[in-house]
Amino acid sequence: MSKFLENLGSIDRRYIFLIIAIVVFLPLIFPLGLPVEPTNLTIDSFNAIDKIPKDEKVLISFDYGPSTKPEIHPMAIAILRHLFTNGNRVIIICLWPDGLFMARQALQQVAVEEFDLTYGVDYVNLGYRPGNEAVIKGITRSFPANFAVDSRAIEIKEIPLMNGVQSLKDIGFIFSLSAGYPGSVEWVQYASNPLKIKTSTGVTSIQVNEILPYVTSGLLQGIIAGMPGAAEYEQLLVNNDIHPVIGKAGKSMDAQSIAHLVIVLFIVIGNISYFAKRKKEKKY
Amino acid sequence: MFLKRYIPLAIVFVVGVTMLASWFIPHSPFDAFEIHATQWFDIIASFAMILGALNLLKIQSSKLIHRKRDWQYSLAAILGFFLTLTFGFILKGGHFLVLKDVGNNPTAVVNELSQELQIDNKIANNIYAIPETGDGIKIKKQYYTQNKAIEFKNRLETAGAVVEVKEVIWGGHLQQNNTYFAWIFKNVFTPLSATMFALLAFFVASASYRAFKVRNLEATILLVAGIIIMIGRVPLGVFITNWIPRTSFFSFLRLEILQEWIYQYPNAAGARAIMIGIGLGIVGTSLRVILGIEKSFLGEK
Amino acid sequence: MSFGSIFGAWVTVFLTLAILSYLYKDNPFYKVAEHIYVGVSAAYWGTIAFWNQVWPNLFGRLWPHVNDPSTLSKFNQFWYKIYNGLHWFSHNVFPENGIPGNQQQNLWYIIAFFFGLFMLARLIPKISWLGRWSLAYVVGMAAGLRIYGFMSSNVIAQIHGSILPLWGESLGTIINNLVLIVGTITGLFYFFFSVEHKGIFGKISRVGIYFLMISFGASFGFAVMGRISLLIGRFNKLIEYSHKQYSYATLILLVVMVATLLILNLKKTEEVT
Amino acid sequence: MKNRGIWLKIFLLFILIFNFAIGGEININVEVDKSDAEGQLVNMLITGIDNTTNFKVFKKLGDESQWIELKSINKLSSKIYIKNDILTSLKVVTYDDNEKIIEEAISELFITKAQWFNTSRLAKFIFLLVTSFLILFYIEKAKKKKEIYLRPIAGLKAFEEAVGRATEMGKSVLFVPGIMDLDQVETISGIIILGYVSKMTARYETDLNVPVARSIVMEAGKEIVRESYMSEGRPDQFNSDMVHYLTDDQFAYAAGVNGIMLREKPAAVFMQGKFYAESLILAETGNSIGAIQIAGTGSQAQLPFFITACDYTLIGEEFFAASAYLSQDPKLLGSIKGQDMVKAAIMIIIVVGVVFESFGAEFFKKLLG
Repeated sequence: MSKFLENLGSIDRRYIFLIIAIVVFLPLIFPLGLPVEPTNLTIDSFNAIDKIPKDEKVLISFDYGPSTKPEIHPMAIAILRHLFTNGNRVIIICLWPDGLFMARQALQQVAVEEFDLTYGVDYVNLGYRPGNEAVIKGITRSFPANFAVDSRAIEIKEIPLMNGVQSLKDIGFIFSLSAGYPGSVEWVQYASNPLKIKTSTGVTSIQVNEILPYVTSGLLQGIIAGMPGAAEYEQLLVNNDIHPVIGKAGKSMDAQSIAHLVIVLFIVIGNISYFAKRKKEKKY
Repeated sequence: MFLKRYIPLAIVFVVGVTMLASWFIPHSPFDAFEIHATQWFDIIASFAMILGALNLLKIQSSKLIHRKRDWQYSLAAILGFFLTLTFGFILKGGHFLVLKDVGNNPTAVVNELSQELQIDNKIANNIYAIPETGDGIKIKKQYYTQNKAIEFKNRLETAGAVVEVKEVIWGGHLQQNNTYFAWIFKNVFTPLSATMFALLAFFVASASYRAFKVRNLEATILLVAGIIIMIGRVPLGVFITNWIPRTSFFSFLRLEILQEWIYQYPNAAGARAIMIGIGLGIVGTSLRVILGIEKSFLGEK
Repeated sequence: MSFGSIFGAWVTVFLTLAILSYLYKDNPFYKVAEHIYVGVSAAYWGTIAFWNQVWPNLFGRLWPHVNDPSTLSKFNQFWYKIYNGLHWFSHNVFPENGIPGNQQQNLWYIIAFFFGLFMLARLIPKISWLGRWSLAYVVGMAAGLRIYGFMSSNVIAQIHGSILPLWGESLGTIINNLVLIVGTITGLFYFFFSVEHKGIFGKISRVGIYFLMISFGASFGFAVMGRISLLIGRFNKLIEYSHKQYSYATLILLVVMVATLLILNLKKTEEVT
Repeated sequence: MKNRGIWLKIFLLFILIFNFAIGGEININVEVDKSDAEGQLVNMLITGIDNTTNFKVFKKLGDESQWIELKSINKLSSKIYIKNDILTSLKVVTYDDNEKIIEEAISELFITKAQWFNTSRLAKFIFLLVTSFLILFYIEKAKKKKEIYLRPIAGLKAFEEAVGRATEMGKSVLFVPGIMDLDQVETISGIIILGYVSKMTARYETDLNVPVARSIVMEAGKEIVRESYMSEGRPDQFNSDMVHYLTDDQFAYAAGVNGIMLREKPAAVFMQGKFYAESLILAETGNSIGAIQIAGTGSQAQLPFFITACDYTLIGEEFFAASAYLSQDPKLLGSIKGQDMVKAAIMIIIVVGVVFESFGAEFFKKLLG
């Protein structure tokens, strides 16, 4: 037995590579749907969005770029699916220049291909405006002053969804997809807190600690925290049969979870064989 | 002797002191020192690249000429080098069309256009309203070869439009898509660097398998901290210690909370000590270099 | 799906699998990919360095574009004659009447030009010592530039961050602050060089090492998730290119390459036995 | 400097109350903020209105004609950045709800001048002076008193052993001076360490292979290796292609060095310099060919990977102290002792700071900015 344990200690590293390759590759094709245990932060965010009345308009702000896409984009897809299933109408703005491309991709996938909605009636993309928090402060007073035209250079007046929306006061719910500055902190400080608008946010995992105080003080309804949060939200969509299958974050989290577990197993095996060898040396 | 030894040391001292002073003197010309100094460095580095390229070609071609082991691959390196250089300086691609006038049948022009590229209502109504005098609107489709662009031009002209073929200007061709240089970036350069980066996933596993051993107390601390963080950051970790209620006093023992605490306090403390050490090391080395105490890199004699 | 992108997909898949084959062992596919990568990237960064640095910042500042050369000052008339020589040399690189882009003329950059030429002087053994002047500039600039940055962000900011109250806060915060302060100070003790780590001094620096080890273990564990997602990204790309529209690039290339490696392996064992 | 600020505030407060009391018409005061480091900051105060009325602030540069609106100003008293050496004036205009102008006020002309010393960086300036003084003081002291004790560093002791092992096995020594250019202090330190290692390979007549990722580093590397072989009396052993350029690209360089390791199978691998994510690729490949690996870097993020994958690692400051250890040059040893004294001073500052902070005296922490 101890012979077997010792050889275990000096496995050829290529078997480790093979196992890692399999463990990461398989869940991408056949998602195992490992039991993702949604945590409270994600549940609060899910319930807040689920309870938005049908006629309320929802503002989503795309404040991230390609480098943080793996963590944040799955959240954008998930909440768009959730809102469109509930029949809510969505107004999108971007405080990051790259956010515009992220918004276009998400709308193309969900609004056009999955739900086949009509632009200008069910959803509108007002595009990117420079100025960071100055833009938020601007739309608390007036939308037309800051977004005269949408991302397709169409006058706001001609967009049916936008008439009746003079300023942020006419918006029922705000969701900020945020990878840093400007992001959810600025949305809470300049919009949701002064105007008392229900708000939730999706952030990269590094920012969670910075945003947590806003949840405990009731200014934010839950947080979707990094890729794990996105996977939990996708799981909630499946549990409430809003969407049949888990999304990209869920599949990636499957691969991450198993890979991490396998690496820890390697460490444990390595130590067991290390002790077997040391016990044998002590004998001689 | 004077030229080889003392002038270089004088240059190091003068440049070092003025650069250091520029941090404390906002008055011009010191405020612009940092920008110009780094751009001077970039220019020197770019000139030096010629030496690097010549050295690379010399070694690869000597392997090729003397048929040393693996000479065939040196051929691949040299070909790759000169191919990229031609795309950088000689062969550009990136041809595109500028629509000057729509002529009397705009709908024919628009549906001709829509076969070639995706048209949405914004571009459509721009086409209808082309100003006579302006230099027309650029059609957002670029072609590698000129005759491909001319083919599309002829089809548009039969539909009555006035079209001009243009090329991306030199220097701008690095970022534009459908230039040969951009093709090399997208299909050769990006996959190679992304895959090399991805190798780390395998090496992280093999390194932790080999190194995380309970050899002594220090190695054990390394191992325990690593495992707690690894497991605590995946849903599995939350799953394992979910039985500890969040509200109880022991909630900090929940893996996802414990890993956050370890990362924010003991890890931050250790990292801070290392940072201060590195900071002093760099300040010390820089002072020794400026004051000429450390001068071996300039050659003793 | 245009030919350019299908061919591009096949090249991408081949190079991705060639690099991954290195994990098995050194083999012709990896050698080809490695050499192509070295050759292409050397010329790639060389081109970028020229068009993004030398062209706009050096030539652009020495000979900025002038719409009407006749309005130039006397000196500049002569100065732009040199430029016409360069223009004759290559129209692509040196277009008519100066380099486009709105740089102002800044003749101080002639010094940078000479430092660059001194670097090239390394090619001629007799005057290769001139290269030392450029090296001296670079080293002097590096030393002077980095002192301030590292002193303020690495040293002073960290001292500022370590000054935390141990009184008048909640118990939890006090414990956390204590951990931060003790960890930083004992960690610094480890980096003491001129004192022998024995006795009380040895014990303190031992505690310091434990904090360093927690820091290394934690940041290693923290990085694992990031590294795994890189591999997820590559596998997603391979899956995407295995579809019909890319004529099954991944599947075909995978089979071909694995087969070749096996054959090579068999051939090698035959030679050996 | 400090107390003038207080007088200013009292004076402005007086104007505010006075205006408010009699409801006089609108007024805009501008005062260049002398304490600002770059000398570009002005303090603006609008009196005569409260912040419910909407107002806009405009700026006019000396010779230009039209006013430019300063969009981000929405408080009555705020700091504004004004370009240096240009005569400027500010205007405030108030509007009623349907955007009609009520009244206007223009400030007197002013000009901002860059200062000769950035006062906000005083603490850092003093710290730099103290550090330099301590280091120079101990260098002078070291010149007189010959031997200086420095605690042993395992990684540095292993240098000689690693080169020796490579010589016995008839294999080569691979030296990687990091992937960054000579504009990084870690690369300079890496090149200096290359100088000492090449002295050893000259002495033991071992093959030395130094692939580099930057051309300037190649030139500096050739220079220092040639000097080492000269000073060891082995000019015949030196061949300038020992130091050769691969590519500027981070991962292409890693791929190339992997290729060298797999085919040449060096017995000793030195990785001394600035590294990024490719550090683990090099270290794991080096381990797979069974070489002794000694890493040294100031790149904090890569230390965990070197610690786990290499036999020895010079951690941060140890890497920068390597040249003093390897040369035993009294001046360099003295400077390391000086750095230790700075560390001692830092510890005292932290402890004193914690005591003050615990008793609520925050001035000490503010001193450090």
